[in-house]
Amino acid sequence: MAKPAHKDLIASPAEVEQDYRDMLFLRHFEEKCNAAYRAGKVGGYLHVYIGMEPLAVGWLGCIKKGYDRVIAPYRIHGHALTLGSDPVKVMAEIMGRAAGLSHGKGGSMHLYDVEKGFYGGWGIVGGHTPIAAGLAFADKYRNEDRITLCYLGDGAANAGVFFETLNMVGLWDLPIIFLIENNLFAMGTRIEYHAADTELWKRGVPFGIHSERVDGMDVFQVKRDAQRIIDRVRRQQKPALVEVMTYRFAGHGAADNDQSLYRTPKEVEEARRRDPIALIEGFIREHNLMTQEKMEAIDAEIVERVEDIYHQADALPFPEPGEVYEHVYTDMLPEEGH
Amino acid sequence: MAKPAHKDLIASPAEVEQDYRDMLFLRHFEEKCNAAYRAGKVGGYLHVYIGMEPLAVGWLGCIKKGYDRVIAPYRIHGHALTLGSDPVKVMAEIMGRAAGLSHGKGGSMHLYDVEKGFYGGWGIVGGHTPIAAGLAFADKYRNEDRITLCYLGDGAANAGVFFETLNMVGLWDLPIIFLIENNLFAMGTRIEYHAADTELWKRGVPFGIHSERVDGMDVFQVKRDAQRIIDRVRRQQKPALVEVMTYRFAGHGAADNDQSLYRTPKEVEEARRRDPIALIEGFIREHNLMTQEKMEAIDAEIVERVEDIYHQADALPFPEPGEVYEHVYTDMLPEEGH
Amino acid sequence: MAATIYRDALRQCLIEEMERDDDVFLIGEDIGRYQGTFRVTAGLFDQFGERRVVDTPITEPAIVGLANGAAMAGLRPVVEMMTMSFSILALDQIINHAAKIHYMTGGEIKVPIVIRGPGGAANQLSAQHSQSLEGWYAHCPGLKVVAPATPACAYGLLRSAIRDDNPVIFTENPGLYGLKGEIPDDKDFTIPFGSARIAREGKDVTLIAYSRMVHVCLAAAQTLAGEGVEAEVVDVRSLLPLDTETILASVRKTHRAVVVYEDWRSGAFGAEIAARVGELCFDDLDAPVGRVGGLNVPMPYTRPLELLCIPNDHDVVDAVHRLN
Amino acid sequence: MAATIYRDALRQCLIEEMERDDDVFLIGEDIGRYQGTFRVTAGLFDQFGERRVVDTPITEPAIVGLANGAAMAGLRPVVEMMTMSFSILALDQIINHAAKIHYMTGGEIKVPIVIRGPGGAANQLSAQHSQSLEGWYAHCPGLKVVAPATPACAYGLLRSAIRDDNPVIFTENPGLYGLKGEIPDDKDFTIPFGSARIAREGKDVTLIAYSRMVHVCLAAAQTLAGEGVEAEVVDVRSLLPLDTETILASVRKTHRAVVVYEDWRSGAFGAEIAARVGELCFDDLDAPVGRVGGLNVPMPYTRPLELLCIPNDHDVVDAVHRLN
Ligand SMILES: Cc1ncc(C[n+]2csc(CCOP(=O)(O)OP(=O)(O)O)c2C)c(N)n1
Ligand SMILES: Cc1ncc(C[n+]2csc(CCOP(=O)(O)OP(=O)(O)O)c2C)c(N)n1
Ligand SMILES: [Mg+2]
Ligand SMILES: [Mg+2]
Repeated sequence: MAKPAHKDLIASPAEVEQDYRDMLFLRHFEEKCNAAYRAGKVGGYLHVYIGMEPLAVGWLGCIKKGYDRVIAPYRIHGHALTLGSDPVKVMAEIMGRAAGLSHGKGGSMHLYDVEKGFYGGWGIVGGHTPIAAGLAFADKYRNEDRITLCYLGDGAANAGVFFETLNMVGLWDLPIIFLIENNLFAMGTRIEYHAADTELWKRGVPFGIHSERVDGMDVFQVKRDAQRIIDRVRRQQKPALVEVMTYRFAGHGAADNDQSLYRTPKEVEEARRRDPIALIEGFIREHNLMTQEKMEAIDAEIVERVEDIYHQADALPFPEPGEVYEHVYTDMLPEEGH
Repeated sequence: MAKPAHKDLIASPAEVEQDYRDMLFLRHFEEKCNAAYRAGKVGGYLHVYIGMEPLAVGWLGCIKKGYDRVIAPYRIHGHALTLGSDPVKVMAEIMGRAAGLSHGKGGSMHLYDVEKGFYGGWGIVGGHTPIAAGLAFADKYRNEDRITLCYLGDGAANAGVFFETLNMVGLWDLPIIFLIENNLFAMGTRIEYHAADTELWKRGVPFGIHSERVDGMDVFQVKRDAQRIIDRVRRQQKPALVEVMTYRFAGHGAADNDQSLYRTPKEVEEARRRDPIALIEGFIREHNLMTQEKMEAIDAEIVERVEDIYHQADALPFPEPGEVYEHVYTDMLPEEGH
Repeated sequence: MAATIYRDALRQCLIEEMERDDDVFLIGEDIGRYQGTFRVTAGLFDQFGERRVVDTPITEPAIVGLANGAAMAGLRPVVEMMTMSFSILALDQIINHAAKIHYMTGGEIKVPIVIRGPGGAANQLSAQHSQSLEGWYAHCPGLKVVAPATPACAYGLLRSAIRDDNPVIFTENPGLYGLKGEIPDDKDFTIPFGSARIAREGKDVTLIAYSRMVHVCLAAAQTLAGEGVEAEVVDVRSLLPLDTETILASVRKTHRAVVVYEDWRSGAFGAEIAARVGELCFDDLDAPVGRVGGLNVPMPYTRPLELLCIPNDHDVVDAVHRLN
Repeated sequence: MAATIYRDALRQCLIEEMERDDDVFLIGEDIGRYQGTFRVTAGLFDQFGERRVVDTPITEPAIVGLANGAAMAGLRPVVEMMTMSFSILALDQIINHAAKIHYMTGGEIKVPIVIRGPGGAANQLSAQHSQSLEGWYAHCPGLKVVAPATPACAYGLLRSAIRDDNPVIFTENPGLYGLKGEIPDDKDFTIPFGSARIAREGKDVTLIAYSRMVHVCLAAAQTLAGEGVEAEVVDVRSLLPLDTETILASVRKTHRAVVVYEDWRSGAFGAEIAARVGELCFDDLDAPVGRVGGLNVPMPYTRPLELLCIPNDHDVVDAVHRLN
């Protein structure tokens, strides 16, 4: 059995275990998605969150789940799962099944679960940022103390509409956090080739928005920063912009199969040293919170759970042909036929 | 006769007179345009530069005219005239005549004169800013030491595409100056209601762009700042952003006839104290550079010149019907008819 | 029934819907303190305050995007585009987002947003400010698109639009704002989408139009009546959904049809109407379906050329003559 | 003649034009170091360097805007849109600027810009990445719009586009990049805009299509031939300008026509073609002009539904059967 936590422990052993499990679950879920893609069970674009787990587990651990609003681009399995969406429905959506979160119509990029406060799920880089402001606008309009947490990529942080949105949220004091997932790449383009100044946190400054850069690899540090900033935004009812430094260990999408075009193995190697799973495992070992066996057992348990999710999803049927016309409108069908 | 210039004079008497004449010419030209609009001789949108003359006369006095490139939004009579476009052609365009700068197809908002380095003339707020970057891109591509001077309004400084453009010019070191004509209003919206932070110069900072705020009312001060910044950009081959503080004494456009909706007479009164024409007249008087009679004679001469321009333009014919199909393409006609 | 003008019919509907439902709010450039460029929102800022009449920066993409988000959270934004030409900047939010959200979410999220403003030419506003975009929008599944021609239609369709749970593109026309007409004294008066209106009955030829061109067709019908030709004028009103049945019924009666629109002639939504009539009334037609559209050129500034570009009643009469 | 695939025909043309003219440069997202999402620009960064193969931030409005400006200054930018769906973000620069500049300047300024990239559906890319926009573009005076179906057409039309002094929208299709075909050994080989191609001769019915749908029509023609029906397939190639004459000549011969396109059925450019045929071949037609288009829905992700949305050869054969 693991020894009791040290005095200087920044999280309780139970919390550490939960974070470990949550991040490991995302990791294995994503690996399974990639495998399913290679097996031809998933189509379209598939973007996994491997290496970025603390941004979901850490930040979403600090909001009021199911009350606050969360919105993110297309690399979003981790967000849906962490917010509590049924993982079978998530996997089913990725596999295009009728029982998927979006009835098979959205796919990997378009997951939504309003009950859990999750607003998707967007394929146009930067396009969801004003939508996020609109969610926050509605809360301010109704005088509710929700906050909106909007994730976006470093590449998306160049999009014009994002700046227009920053101006609006600054002008109108909307309770929103823009969280830039700076994983150093926009597809195959390194940040040095897409951003005039690679310190993206600065972009909130001309709009009077509280802006800072924080770490995204050490889940405990992530949670401390997250809680501080979330509390501030809720209390002040003013926006914030946070650049979270992370790294994408996988390719951009499942079809990105020549990463040597934009990075070196050495660089990945180096980044791997701060792999969030490795970091938390190191922490667990350092503080003697679990035995190696326990860690392996947890890992095996999660692998099995993911396998089970996959098989449950794979047993679900595809939509019926007639469903193609449903949900174009809330109240009518489009004109049918070719 | 005016006394010789004082020792501390920042410009030669001849220069002062020229600046005075140039600004007065713009002032009277614009007043004539407004009168022509009221007389039904001009249609569409008409935006005059009254109060903003030093931005044209001062800044364009410091570039290499006919070599450097200038591009501006729709409040542009002053730019075309100062760059040396034939004023009869400018007036003719505003009046929709075939011999106008754009053959009557553009109107007040769409003046162009490539020979003079003037690239228009644009009606979509912010839309010309990436085009400006493209002009500068071409010069860098060809290794020519031209600079591009791009004017835009304070309202335009919120447009997403402007930020995308700032990122690009910062990233690629393009030799361009963005000159924000901060006249404190975007149509009927005060800057406090449209900009999260009213210090617009800050917007270049996150892109590593040299950015500053300067005065736009005292033409001599304007020229000193302009020369310094233009020299810097040409020398360094890097972009700059300048917020020039000015004021629009006229309505937004000729059809804006209730300015009480967005400003008080007192405020206008106050701004009038720094009316650029009043300032230079004060300077002339203070330094005894001209007699009152000479100033009045110059004024009368320019009024007459503008009248003459107007009458010449008004004598010109409208385009022939067949011209409607010309210039859609360089090499073919569109399908004709209704 | 009360006499009013088109602009005020819109305004009255906005007021009534805002009074009825706190979730309805207005957002756009210069709509509040400045009272709106075409004065459709005059007085509303004073009446409802800055919470519900929101003046914005000149950033159409973010305006529509924010409205999309607010609608997703249950509000009912009515967005003013100062002119529909500026909606081009927001097309990503309209086409890639608003029109697709309900579908992509498998029906989970609704986007009850209205985007309204003037389309088409005004008076010498030049190429960048004079475009008719209703055809682009009417091509996109997920949107509803209307283009009312009278104060009553404006009044009834705007209410339907605001109460609709789907994104609605509501096209006005600068030339209509001053048009007089009667509107019902009924704060629940709505006109269902997808119902065309017979603006004038006739038996000899069907003129099919929407928005301001309905009045051009009515003027043409007047002239034609002088020649003994009785034209039926079908006011389409709603482009998506389109009331194909009413159009076809008229053509089956008259055996001749001309579609009239201000948009560029080639590739406009009028082509869709013409294609449908041609396909579905093949055996009823005594002549090919005629079309009258705007000239295929960017709008020129100078008035003589601008007037050439916009179809008028003579062009319609000529087109009817050509059917024979 | 050399055998190649569609993607490489494009690539070869780009290389040859860049070698010929230093003013030609490429700009777009991930086209350089990353070799291009669909590998059309593979190797070009190494060959021409970052001056002429420009990797950009993900900012379509500024990319096209910058290219417009560069073109105004005399360069000849070839812009890649990663997918045409993203060109929606740049529509203001394309429609309000590129298409109108020559006109608004009274002929003073030219904008020799090419905007190319895949339109239409690929494989489960969902609603926001699967749109056909050629119809919107073909509606806009000031643009030229092409949609080649074969490697040779891609090769010849791209060269015409690059050498053209007007803005050209060059629509590819994800399903065509691997298509094999022959291209001429001629570094000056061009295909003039506005010339349609008879992809297959026939006397019984005319199938009118462009881009990938040409191959769908050819497959349908094969089936129909088995039934004794000889279909003529007209590959429109260039939507604006449109070679109406070739289309009409074919219909006058066959007396029947079906227009086939992947874009949403209602309001597409295919409606324009159908309307023209209906109007100008009124007395030649033995049956109404048929149309086969994509379903009027945002593109669903799941493969079974996606496949339903895209017209296939069976749909075309059915439409021909319905003509009788
Ligand atoms: C407007 C637009 N342009 C291009 C694309 C294609 N695209 C999809 S993801 C991507 C890179 C985005 O990078 P980043 O924002 O850093 O997010 P990350 O993938 O690193 O999480 C690109 C170019 C798109 N989806 N939308
Ligand atoms: C994209 C777009 N939206 C709206 C307009 C309408 N409009 C024209 S000028 C203007 C105000 C612009 O203000 P600013 O940029 O400060 O320039 P100024 O008129 O003060 O010189 C507006 C809203 C437009 N032309 N383009
Ligand atoms: Mg990234
Ligand atoms: Mg201003």
